[in-house]
Amino acid sequence: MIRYVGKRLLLAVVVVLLVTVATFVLLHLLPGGPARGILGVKATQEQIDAFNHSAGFDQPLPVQYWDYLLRLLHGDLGESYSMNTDVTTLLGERLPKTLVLTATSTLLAIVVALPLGVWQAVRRGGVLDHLGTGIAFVLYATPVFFLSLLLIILFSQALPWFPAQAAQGDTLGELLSQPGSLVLPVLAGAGATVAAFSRYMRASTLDNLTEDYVRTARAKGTPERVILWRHVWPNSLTSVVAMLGYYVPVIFGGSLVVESMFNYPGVGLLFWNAARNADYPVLLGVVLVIAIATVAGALLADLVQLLIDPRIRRAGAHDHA
Amino acid sequence: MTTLDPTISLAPAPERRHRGTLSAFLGHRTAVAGGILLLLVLAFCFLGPLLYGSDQVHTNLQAARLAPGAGHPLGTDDLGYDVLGRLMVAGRTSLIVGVVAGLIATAIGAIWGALAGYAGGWADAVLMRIVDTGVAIPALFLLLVAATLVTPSVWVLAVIIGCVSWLVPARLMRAETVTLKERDYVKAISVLGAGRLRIVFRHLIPNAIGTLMVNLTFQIADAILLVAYVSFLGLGVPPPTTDWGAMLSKGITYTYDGAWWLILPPGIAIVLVVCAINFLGDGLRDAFAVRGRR
Amino acid sequence: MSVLSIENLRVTYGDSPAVDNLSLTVGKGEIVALVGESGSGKSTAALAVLGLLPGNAKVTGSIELAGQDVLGLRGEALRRVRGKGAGMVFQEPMTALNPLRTIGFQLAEAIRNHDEQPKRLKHYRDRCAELLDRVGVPEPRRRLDQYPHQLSGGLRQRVMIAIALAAGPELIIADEPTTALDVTVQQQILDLLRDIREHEGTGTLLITHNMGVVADLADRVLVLRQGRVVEEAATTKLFEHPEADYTKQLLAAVPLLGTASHSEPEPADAVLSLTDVVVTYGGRRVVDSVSLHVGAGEIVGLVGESGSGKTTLGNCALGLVKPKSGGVRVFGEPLNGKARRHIGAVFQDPASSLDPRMTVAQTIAEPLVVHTRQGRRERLRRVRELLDAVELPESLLHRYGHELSGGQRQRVSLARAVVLGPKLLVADEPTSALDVSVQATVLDVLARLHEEFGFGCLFISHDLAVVDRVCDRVAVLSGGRVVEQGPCEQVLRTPEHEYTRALLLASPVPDPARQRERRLARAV
Amino acid sequence: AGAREQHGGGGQNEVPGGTVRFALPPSATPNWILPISYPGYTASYNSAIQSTMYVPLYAYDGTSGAVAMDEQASAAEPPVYSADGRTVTIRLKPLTWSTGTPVTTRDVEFWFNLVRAGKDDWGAYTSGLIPDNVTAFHAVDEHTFTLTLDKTYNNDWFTANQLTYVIPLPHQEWGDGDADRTPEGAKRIFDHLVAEAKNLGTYASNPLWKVVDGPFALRNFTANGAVSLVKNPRYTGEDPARLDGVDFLTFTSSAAEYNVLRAGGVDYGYLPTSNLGQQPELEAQGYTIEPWNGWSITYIPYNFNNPALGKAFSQLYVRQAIQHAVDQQAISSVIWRGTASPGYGPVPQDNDPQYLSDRQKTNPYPFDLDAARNLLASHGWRPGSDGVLTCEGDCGEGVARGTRLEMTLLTESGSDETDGTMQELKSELARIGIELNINSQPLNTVLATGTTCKPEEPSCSWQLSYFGTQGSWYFPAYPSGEQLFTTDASVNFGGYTDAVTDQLVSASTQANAAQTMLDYSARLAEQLPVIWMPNPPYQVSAIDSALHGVSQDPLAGLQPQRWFWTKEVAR
Ligand SMILES: Nc1ncnc2c1ncn2[C@@H]1O[C@H](COP(=O)(O)OP(=O)(O)OP(=O)(O)O)[C@@H](O)[C@H]1O
Ligand SMILES: Nc1ncnc2c1ncn2[C@@H]1O[C@H](COP(=O)(O)OP(=O)(O)OP(=O)(O)O)[C@@H](O)[C@H]1O
Ligand SMILES: [Mg+2]
Ligand SMILES: [Mg+2]
Repeated sequence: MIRYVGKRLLLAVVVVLLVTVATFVLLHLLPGGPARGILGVKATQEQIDAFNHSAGFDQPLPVQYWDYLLRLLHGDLGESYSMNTDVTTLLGERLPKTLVLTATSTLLAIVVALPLGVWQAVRRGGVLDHLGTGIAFVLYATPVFFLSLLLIILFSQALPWFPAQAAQGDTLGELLSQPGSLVLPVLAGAGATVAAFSRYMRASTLDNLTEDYVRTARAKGTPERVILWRHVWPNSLTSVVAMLGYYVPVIFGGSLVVESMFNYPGVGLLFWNAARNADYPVLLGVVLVIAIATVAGALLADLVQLLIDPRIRRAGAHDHA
Repeated sequence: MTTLDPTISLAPAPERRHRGTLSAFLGHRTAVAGGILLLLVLAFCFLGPLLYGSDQVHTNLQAARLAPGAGHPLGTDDLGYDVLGRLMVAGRTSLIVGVVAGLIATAIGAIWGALAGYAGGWADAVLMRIVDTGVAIPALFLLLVAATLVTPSVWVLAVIIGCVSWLVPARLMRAETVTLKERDYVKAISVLGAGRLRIVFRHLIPNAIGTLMVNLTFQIADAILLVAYVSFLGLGVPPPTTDWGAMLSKGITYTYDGAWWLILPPGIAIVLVVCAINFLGDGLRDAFAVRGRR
Repeated sequence: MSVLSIENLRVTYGDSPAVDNLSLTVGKGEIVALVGESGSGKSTAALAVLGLLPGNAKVTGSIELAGQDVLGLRGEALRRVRGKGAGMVFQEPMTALNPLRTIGFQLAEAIRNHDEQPKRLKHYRDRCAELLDRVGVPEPRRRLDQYPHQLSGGLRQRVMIAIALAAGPELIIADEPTTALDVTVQQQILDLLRDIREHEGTGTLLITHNMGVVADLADRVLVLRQGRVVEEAATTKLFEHPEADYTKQLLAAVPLLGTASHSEPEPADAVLSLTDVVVTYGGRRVVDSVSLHVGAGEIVGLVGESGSGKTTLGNCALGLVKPKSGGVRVFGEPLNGKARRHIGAVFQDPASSLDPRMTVAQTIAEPLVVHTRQGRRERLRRVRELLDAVELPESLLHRYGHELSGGQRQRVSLARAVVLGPKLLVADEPTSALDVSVQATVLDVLARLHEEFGFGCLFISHDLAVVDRVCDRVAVLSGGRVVEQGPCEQVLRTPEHEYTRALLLASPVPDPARQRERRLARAV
Repeated sequence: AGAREQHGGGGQNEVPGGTVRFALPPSATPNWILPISYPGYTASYNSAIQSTMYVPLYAYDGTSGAVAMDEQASAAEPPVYSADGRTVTIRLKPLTWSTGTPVTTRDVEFWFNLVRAGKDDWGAYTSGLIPDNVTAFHAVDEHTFTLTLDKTYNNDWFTANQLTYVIPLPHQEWGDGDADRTPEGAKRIFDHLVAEAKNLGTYASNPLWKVVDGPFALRNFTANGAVSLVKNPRYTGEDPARLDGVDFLTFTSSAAEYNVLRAGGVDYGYLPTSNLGQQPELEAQGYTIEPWNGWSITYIPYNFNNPALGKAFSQLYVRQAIQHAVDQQAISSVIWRGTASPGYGPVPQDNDPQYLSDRQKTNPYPFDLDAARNLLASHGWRPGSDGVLTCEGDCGEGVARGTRLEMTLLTESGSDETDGTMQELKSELARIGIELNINSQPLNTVLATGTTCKPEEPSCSWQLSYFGTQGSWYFPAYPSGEQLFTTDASVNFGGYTDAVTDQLVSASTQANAAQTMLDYSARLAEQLPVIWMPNPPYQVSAIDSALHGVSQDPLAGLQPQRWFWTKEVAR
């Protein structure tokens, strides 16, 4: 088991490195470089050259990458070109916010969607199953920006229940001091996720309901409720958990829109602005964080599966790439 | 030595898979409804302009932002384009990009996943680490880079989105391949010395077609949403081409003006089509899932 | 007094009846066997007894269990009958147990479900350990904390039986309780069931298609065909004087050990020679310096229990597994592309041996496509010839694999294997998934093809009787080693190795009298 | 223009104190506090905030109704130029630093020393201009000094475009004795200050930034850009703050800002033009809606060096035809909903009574598709099978036969108004046989791509570029064209060259003849070095109706010290 975890960690590092290489190469495909955008229309050619020199852009790409890696090893993610702050600070400030947002909405999605999926599976083919499916699909099909706007109009303006923006302020404490202000962003973030998760859970539960062990449990006189929650539920969960790990980038993608709609300065928006301003250090920093989060998510999902499922716990060494 | 009369041989009744698939699909009412709806939308987008002509090439600022009324059943937008006609041409973009991107993603993913799964060992590890890497890089970033390098025409956008979203089918196909390659028929044919490509293309991919088809529908739906998203971020197709996502994201800035005709038509169109495709996929899944039919 | 009485039971899925007008009683302490081929409705009948049929089944008639009419029961009342009125043992012990729950949990739950005052599961620990002990599970306390995957198939099946016994039912329904097990383990389970009958006095409804098992265990037999009872009789009587034609055919199709006669094999060049082959998985020697030769035109059987390495060895011969050491020579050379042209393979599972996306014609023609430049027409001609050789009608030519029966599929696989006129055929349990009657046809076809093409054949099976019938020579594999090899005459009649003897004794023969003798022999 | 100014002056019932919540532009975060601008940190809101804390030598703004010197907000009396124009004498007003020490000539010298030493790192540096063109600094007394210039300059230009950069800095607190009088010492101090300014997290606590001489002082400054100013109680000038403080709010998008605005969470915000239809509702809610015009022009440069079309662009008649196809009125009134104003030449069309020539004012090339068609047709352009004009005759020097008028416009993405404008342009050009392909990219990419180039370079493939969603070019107070349209000017991206223009521009900065600016305006309105486009507002503001004293400065500055409430705000 330790070997298994070790191997997974090693692979994770490989993937993260690959991500930095890919990002680095892609960044340098962008035309022109960041100088003009950062320095503005009024910058002179000398200023631009000086900027490029100080940022190391006049070096060959492999050298630049190597320097980047060296700095990374020292925990130095570089300085934002446009924000006058080092990337570590920026991430340190915004990452917790995004985590709060995404974690809450994912948690909400899980809490709502998984039981919903089970319930739909049990009532398969019934009116409520169809209704659930319909709602799930409509939620899934509604672009996040549209959903956000609808939520604001409905629950902030027509019915002034919640503020239209998240609590401002630099610290998590300030943010959390007004939990009401998180309601709409969290709902907007959870919409599509609820839909997707409930579908997965429904399918997984349906599969498990036809398993032989369910028949065995019935044959020994186990009440249906017990069968559902103590037998089927953990089994269906294993397959859904595997998928959750890879959902990190998707959730992150949605958070960009939510952040921009609800005035929630998080990593998603940081990333988007950095991408448009070619603020390489920030971009690389965020991509790195997301890559680590994704890999960690997958790893976590594997570990959770390892905990739920005794078969993997022992076999362990299996490679499921 | 006795041989039983073959007519009384009681081997398990053959599963009637094909016929079963169609009838299972047709029995899935929502799936059929989804299919019909999709056909209607296709007709609307591709045949509609033949019946309902409107200038979707030139702006007409004199007739901008007209509320629905005579001449413009759904009003006009901020550049004077007729919204109903615009909905048709925008739908073409969304649908073409969705379908082409879905096909591309599924094709790349299927081949990649099948090769990885069948090769196993090192090749598998390398190919799948590449997939993991792709998953971990935000698609948005890839889109941004791509959109900066090439001007996104409808087809270019389709290719870009396809190339960004092949990862899921690749994983799916690999998983499928790993189980399929243990099937005896694959073993039997590889014992004979059939080449890898033959096995991948003649045996593995065709047998995963059910999974791939289902995934394809979801890919299409996702691609349509992704187009909307990309347009919202301003990376979409250049004007005067447009798509539902662009119409919607532009329209919602007029929300407070009460210009519902700029918001609801594209919004509903997206939701409707994505739902229809999902229902279709759901039906297909049930139709292909032999197990679920028991 | 009967613990179960079924009258005029009729079950239909859709519009075809799966069980038609079945009447049956099981008395206290009686073992009633329900036999018949696959699809004859055995399981359906068994499931009906506990109301476990899927929603699309329509049931009429009456089933009286423990004094209640099961068909009238719903919800809580039905739940109470399940496990208490009758305990159930299913065929596949791996999937029948929840992989995520400990044995203790699953066993305790079975007790608790029928406890008047349900307590927390851990209170039932002692009782669980007792039960496990009863069904012969060693170290019962330790097992309680283990998961199904940590037990062998035999132990799992014992756990299933313990679960069935947990609530103290009057009746045990065992649906093919031994089909997935090795012969030696099968014998132990059968002994256990008999023991339980003797000591607890429960009635048993035994479902099987193995006539040997019936002969070993049952008091009374019902032969089912297409949902209908074709014959019902006491066991001895049935085997001595079967009345229905169908029963006769069924009995005749069962291969019997020691009935085949073998001609001396002619010495020939080896088409396959394995010398000191070693295969390891993760350091474990799965095949341990095995040497084995198959001469041209010779059929060599490979027998042994599950996990003994038969398939692995076969895969070595086919080049699907690379041995760690030792030599694999085909036609006197190391395996190479040219040699592959002359190798054919047939595998166990008919369901997966044909590509579901290919027609019969395409399947049989595939080796021709890979290895020859023959034109379409020529290929078709060849395919027709082979279809003929495996005795399939031409009308099947354009069917898909799934539109065939299991026996037909295996014959198509055979045709594919021999289409290039191989010199070596490796057959890995080609008939073990088939019914006896179907098995008989396939084996006949194999024999005929062998006559026609004269290939050397490595025939893997766990059924000694089948090997005896088909092979010239046999090698017995145990734990990855060949413990004995030689002509069938010799190895299967006068075995030298103890393991071979045990195997032979454990294979049930469809003859109640001989089974009794053998039982006594084992007991000594 | 600047019309909100003097909203009733003191006539209203002023409620002293209170704070104002001011919305910063979307995604904008103030990130520089040192009043010496630094490359990359030159956004207008940085200097707007700085100038409330550090009083510049001369402030120019639009509070008087036109762009002009704001004496009240300046640290010195108007400069006095010598007759030969080579010497300027300046007298400081009696301001004091918040530490109590007075602002003296030494503080001005300190600025010169630092900027001279660190000019390569100074964001506003242009070789040959300030501080290079000041050859000597001479302190007459505590409050009076003279500057010696390297040559004669137009006085207006020099005051407005050069002296405005000068900001007295607290020598006592920031300096190190007379160390700044040596270049090494000055460089060391400059680097030290820059290093401190790069530490944004410490702005609110660093004692350096507590020393101010302006009407406001810093209270809070977070990495997220949320800045709070408080009234500086030790301010001794003539322009004290009437509010207690100003809070600058940051927003992730204009949609987010608007939602908050509607909820009443902003006192001085803005709205996307698409929401202008909401004006009545917002007014009912107590906001006044008012576009904030910039001291700017907006245009699309032609790339005269483009190998495919550069020669065609060089033909005046081609540029005239294209300009005739731009329906500025419609774009301004429909797409910008009346908030943008048509622009016909190189000086700001609004706010300007002084530099705008009649030629530019009256639009030499009004929207007229027939005129455009005729111009092209009469020079040998004929429509091809797809309707796109192809050169089939003598189309002018260097224009090859077979040249097609198909061009690509690189444009800034992210704005519906810009997208609409470009579509409209495409549509009108199509009507005269010119095919315009639109390539939208992030502003950064547009700027990085559409730069000065030589025809043989691959980077010269761009043809037209637009970066004017908020105006292409913001002028300093004096709207001359030395950076824009002279032959080697740094921002002359398209490589426009015209000897007459060069001469007019240098005259406008060096001679004291007002006429040169007018000539320059007329010349370029006719010559069309770029496509003149409607000039969008800096923003469309929504201001709480009880907030008075606001003037929307075309130079994008803020004078929050003059704002005051006429209602109680409890915050
Ligand atoms: N859920 C179901 N839906 C439809 N038909 C079914 C279902 N279950 C079984 N059948 C059909 O009913 C018939 C009897 O099936 P059953 O499982 O009882 O046979 P069996 O005798 O147990 O066979 P085996 O030996 O293969 O287990 C078969 O033809 C089978 O295909
Ligand atoms: N790919 C593999 N990885 C690890 N162990 C394996 C693998 N394949 C087989 N084994 C192990 O090797 C041993 C021999 O397996 P093999 O399949 O050859 O047995 P067998 O005699 O064919 O059994 P059966 O009758 O069940 O088919 C078993 O213990 C099995 O668990
Ligand atoms: Mg059965
Ligand atoms: Mg095997």
